[in-house]
Amino acid sequence: MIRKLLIANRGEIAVRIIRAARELGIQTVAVFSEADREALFVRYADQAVCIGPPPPSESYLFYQNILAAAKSTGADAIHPGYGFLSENAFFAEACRAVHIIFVGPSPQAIRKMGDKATAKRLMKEAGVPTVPGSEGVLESAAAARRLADEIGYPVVIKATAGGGGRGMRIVHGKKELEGAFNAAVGEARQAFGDAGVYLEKFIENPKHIEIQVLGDKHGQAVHLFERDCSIQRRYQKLLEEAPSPVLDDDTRAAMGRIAVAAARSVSYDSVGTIEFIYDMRTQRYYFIEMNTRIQVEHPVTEMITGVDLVKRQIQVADGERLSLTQEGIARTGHAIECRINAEDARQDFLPQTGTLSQYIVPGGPGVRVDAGVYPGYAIPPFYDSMIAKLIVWGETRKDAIARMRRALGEFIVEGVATTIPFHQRIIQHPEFHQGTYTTDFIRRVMAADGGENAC
Amino acid sequence: MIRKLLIANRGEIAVRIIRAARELGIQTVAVFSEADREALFVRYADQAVCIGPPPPSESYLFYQNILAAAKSTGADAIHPGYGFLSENAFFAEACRAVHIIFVGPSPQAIRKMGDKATAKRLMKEAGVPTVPGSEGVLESAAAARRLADEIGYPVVIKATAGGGGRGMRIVHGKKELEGAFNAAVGEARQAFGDAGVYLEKFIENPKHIEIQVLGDKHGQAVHLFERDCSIQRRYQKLLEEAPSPVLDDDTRAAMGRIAVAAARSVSYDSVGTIEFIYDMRTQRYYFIEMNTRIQVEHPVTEMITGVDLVKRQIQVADGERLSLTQEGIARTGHAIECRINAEDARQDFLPQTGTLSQYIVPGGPGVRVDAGVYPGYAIPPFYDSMIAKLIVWGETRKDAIARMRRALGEFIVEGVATTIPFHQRIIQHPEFHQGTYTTDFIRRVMAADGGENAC
Amino acid sequence: MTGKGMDIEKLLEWLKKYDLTELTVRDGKFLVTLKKESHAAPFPRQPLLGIDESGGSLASSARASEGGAVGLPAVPAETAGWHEVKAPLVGTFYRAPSPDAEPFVEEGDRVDINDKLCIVEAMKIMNEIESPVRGIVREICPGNKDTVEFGQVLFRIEERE
Amino acid sequence: MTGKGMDIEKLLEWLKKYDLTELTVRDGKFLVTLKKESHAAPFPRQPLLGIDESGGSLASSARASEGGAVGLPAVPAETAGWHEVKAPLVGTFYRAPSPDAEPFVEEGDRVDINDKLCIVEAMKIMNEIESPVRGIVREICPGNKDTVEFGQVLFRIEERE
Repeated sequence: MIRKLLIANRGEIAVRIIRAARELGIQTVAVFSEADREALFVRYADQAVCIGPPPPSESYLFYQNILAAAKSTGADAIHPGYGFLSENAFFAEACRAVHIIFVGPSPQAIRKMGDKATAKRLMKEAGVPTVPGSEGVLESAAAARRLADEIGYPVVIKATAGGGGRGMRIVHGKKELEGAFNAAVGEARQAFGDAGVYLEKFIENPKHIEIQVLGDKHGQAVHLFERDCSIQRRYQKLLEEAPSPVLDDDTRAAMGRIAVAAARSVSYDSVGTIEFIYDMRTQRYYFIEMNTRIQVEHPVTEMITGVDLVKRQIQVADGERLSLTQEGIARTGHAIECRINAEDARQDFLPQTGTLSQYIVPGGPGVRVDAGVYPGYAIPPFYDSMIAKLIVWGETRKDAIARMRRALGEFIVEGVATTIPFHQRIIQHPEFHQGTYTTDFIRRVMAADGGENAC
Repeated sequence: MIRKLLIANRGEIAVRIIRAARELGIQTVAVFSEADREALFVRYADQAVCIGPPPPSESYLFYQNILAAAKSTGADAIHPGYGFLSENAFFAEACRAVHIIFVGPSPQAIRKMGDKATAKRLMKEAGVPTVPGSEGVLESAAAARRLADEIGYPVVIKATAGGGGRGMRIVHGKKELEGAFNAAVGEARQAFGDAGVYLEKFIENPKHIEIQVLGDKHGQAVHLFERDCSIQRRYQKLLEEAPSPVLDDDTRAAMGRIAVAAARSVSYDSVGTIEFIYDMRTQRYYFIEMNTRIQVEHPVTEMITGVDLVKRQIQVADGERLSLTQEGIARTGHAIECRINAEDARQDFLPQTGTLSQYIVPGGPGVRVDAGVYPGYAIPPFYDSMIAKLIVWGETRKDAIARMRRALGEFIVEGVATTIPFHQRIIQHPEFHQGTYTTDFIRRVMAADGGENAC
Repeated sequence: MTGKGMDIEKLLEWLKKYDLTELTVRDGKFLVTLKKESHAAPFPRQPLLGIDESGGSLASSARASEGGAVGLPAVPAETAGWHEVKAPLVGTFYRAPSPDAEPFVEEGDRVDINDKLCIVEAMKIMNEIESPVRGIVREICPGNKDTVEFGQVLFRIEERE
Repeated sequence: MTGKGMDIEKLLEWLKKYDLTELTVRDGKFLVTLKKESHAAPFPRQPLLGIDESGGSLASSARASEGGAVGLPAVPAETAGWHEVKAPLVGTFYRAPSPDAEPFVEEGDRVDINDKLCIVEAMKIMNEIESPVRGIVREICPGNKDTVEFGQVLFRIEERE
């Protein structure tokens, strides 16, 4: 039985974990850097231990002090939150070595899913659809053409050593292939000193849809439906919703079954997320990666299912059997989350620091706020700029949008610029109302509206 | 179609109504007294009109200025909230006379239910159980005895002109009756100059259970289950929950059917509440009165049903047909509300004024806050002391209690004393956990615990 | 740094010089905070009927559903000593007894106690507002037919014998 | 009332005289606020490991699950000039190299640079903490076997040649 839980994280997720622990009757220990002495999670915890100076590498990532704090305070479990040490298999093993429960999956599962190539291979074996493409380096333009004919155009040729779009060629038809292959090889050799390229099906402007899964140490696993996280800016999610406005019930059920199979294939024993890209034209979806932790956007799933994911995560880490069955998990209504960041959208989303001279959170029916700040709090400059998550629930998606609009209008933050006005623009956009937006929505639509920075 | 709604109220309920209106796309007009210029509801409304000086009789009850404000701003409807003009049939008629929709029931329904004797007679005719007793003044001790034999002891003899317990006698058995009758008659004559007394069955330490009803202008009416409001201090509710921990499903269903019959009998066309006292020993219940308005504690019903009562209230006032059917209203989980008053429990609940130098509201899953204040707000001395309602939802009653405990601990108010510590005592009490508490809980248990004022 | 003996003028100079929005001087037990009052009020100001006491009408102060902050017109300094006649009720402001009639008063007119100044109509009832002082009408604040709220300034009258 | 030319000492006097908790002086553009810092911090203070820098141990500062505010022990004024040796890591504080051995130092002892002061044990590793200065040990803050957090003051040493 976990009796005292150390939270190896900060900000809103540390507060979220303290809430779950307290409702379970578990004592809490916060660990904090010198920059976080006045933070809300430090105040809310039963005990708090300073573990180092502001830089994460010397505090929130400095596992030695975290483990020492756990041992000193008599904590019998550590919750890593998200980010920091949450997907570090070594840390999970270190906890185990000193007889502390790591509130997350087994180190083996973290390791398998942490390596993209291994994960993709395992998923393929488990029958999970992955993006079709070459198994390894392509030897010739002819091999590339054969493969492209097989999987269908458009395809993308990427340097195996590449990244950030360099050495990448999108090929829309047969005629372009040989030229593109040669150009990619040349560019790869020049840029990375490695001519190796591979080929994959190119999914243009997909939706990002992820399935929440939950497993226990006794072989049980369930899914809790999907989240649509396609509203992104430079791969950072800004807004998430559940259910996805474009999935039909058959696809939803199929994706859920596949996600559970994926989780089972690595004996997954915690909360986790199977991420897919979803092609709206073909209605096909492909495994991208698995996140072996609780996610920022977990509340939208909690709002439509009534299941407290963080409580469940702690319970299964403690060895409890999952008391949920797949049939017993129902969903009601619609939920949307907006990430409220201390960033100035008019200055290219420059993170802001400063004191919250006024801070009034929205309330009333169907509104949930998960925040790491309070009125008068000074935001330190060292960490993530997310200060709060605003989550709403409505009977229908239309109701939820109206409620989010209302709640954003009530959310008053002074002293720092936030992304509230930017979110107000998003939720008023006709394409958002249609629900057909894809991962390029922010770039494409906001630019057309007079610039991403105008708001 | 209502396009602009004037809210003839203040505080948290004014904020609540603004929220509902905004989600429906309706413009809002706040009216406020000179003491409320800085209030949250004034800030949140689209327009705001000062209607008078601080005393309610010259502002929130001064209907002339309220109607003038409605006409001047082009409001086509007025929501009266609770208290103030909400159950004033004359005001409802005055609205009608100037072609403004009164967001509440018809003046006839208000009038019928506003007079206790009329209401009791109508309810009896509609087959609603009422407290058994004499139809009018009792003529003799012999008549009293016959009636008491018929309805069973204990009974209470009350002066028809009485109030506040004067001229009241509780009679536990036949032998005491004649003496008690004569004493009550004598005391009534002396105290009120009117010897008239009546007799009723005495329900000792009942539960206060009320059924939420909702009707439209087209003859439809449904109920939304019950609320248990037995935690009271001097007839002021402090904490409410839904469902009641002591009702079985058959009783719940029967009370719901009866409440709908009661509502139909007066063609009830709005939200309303049928209040019952419930005798835990006999499991019988008796109609007490009907409240023809939205109630303070409506959120607990919203939390377990997912139905937004204030939105529905506005829609039916606008003539919309109820889109809910009785079968379509399900309940999930358990909800509890604590009324957070600016009162010092250690000083006999003396209302407090002052500035909220710190004000941090709880958040996270299953927590809802309906407040009328914000950080830095100065509470004026002229009105009700309730500054916020804290409502939680949990999968089970046990979960809800744990969550309320957690949320009360997170609720930080500085600058004025509040009832938060008092609520913390209530929810930790074994009798509260059992759920068997009755209306004497606060007086009896808190006194035994070392005084109502100790906390 | 200690706050004792440091005069405010010095601090004000710093504020200006360094364009500070806040300056805090602390010494053990005490704390002195200097702020440049920004245009944004502690709460985002939205135009309210009646907060604008210089004569804003309902029409002009009706705000957009989610409108931004709006600066409040300043009251001219010279009005400081003038007597303010405020609306005793909510209604529509009329300068004349009927649409065709002359206004009761104009700016610059001399008025005596109990002279009629205007009508505030509420729910079809015409409420005549009389002057409580003797003097010269310096300002007529609302426009004709504007809605006025309780306590809104209708006239500013310079008292004179 | 104008804030210009009014010196802070005057305002401080008022604060004391009238037992104010806040005093605001305003003039058109500027605002001066004086507050008496109350014992209650802006946030309800709970004892934190390490906020108590006068030597509170984890054991003594472990707080009740929903405990109330606790005042913080004041640092004695005379320590102001002393050098503070702080914990560079989280662990258990040991005054001696082994349970049977003499403590490395006692209060009043003279120490030289690099003299061993204590051990902080973390995850079975014994970390010896050495003196960064030459002087006299004036205060040993944690108790033996107390848990210390990062940055917690372990020793106060009066620097002397």
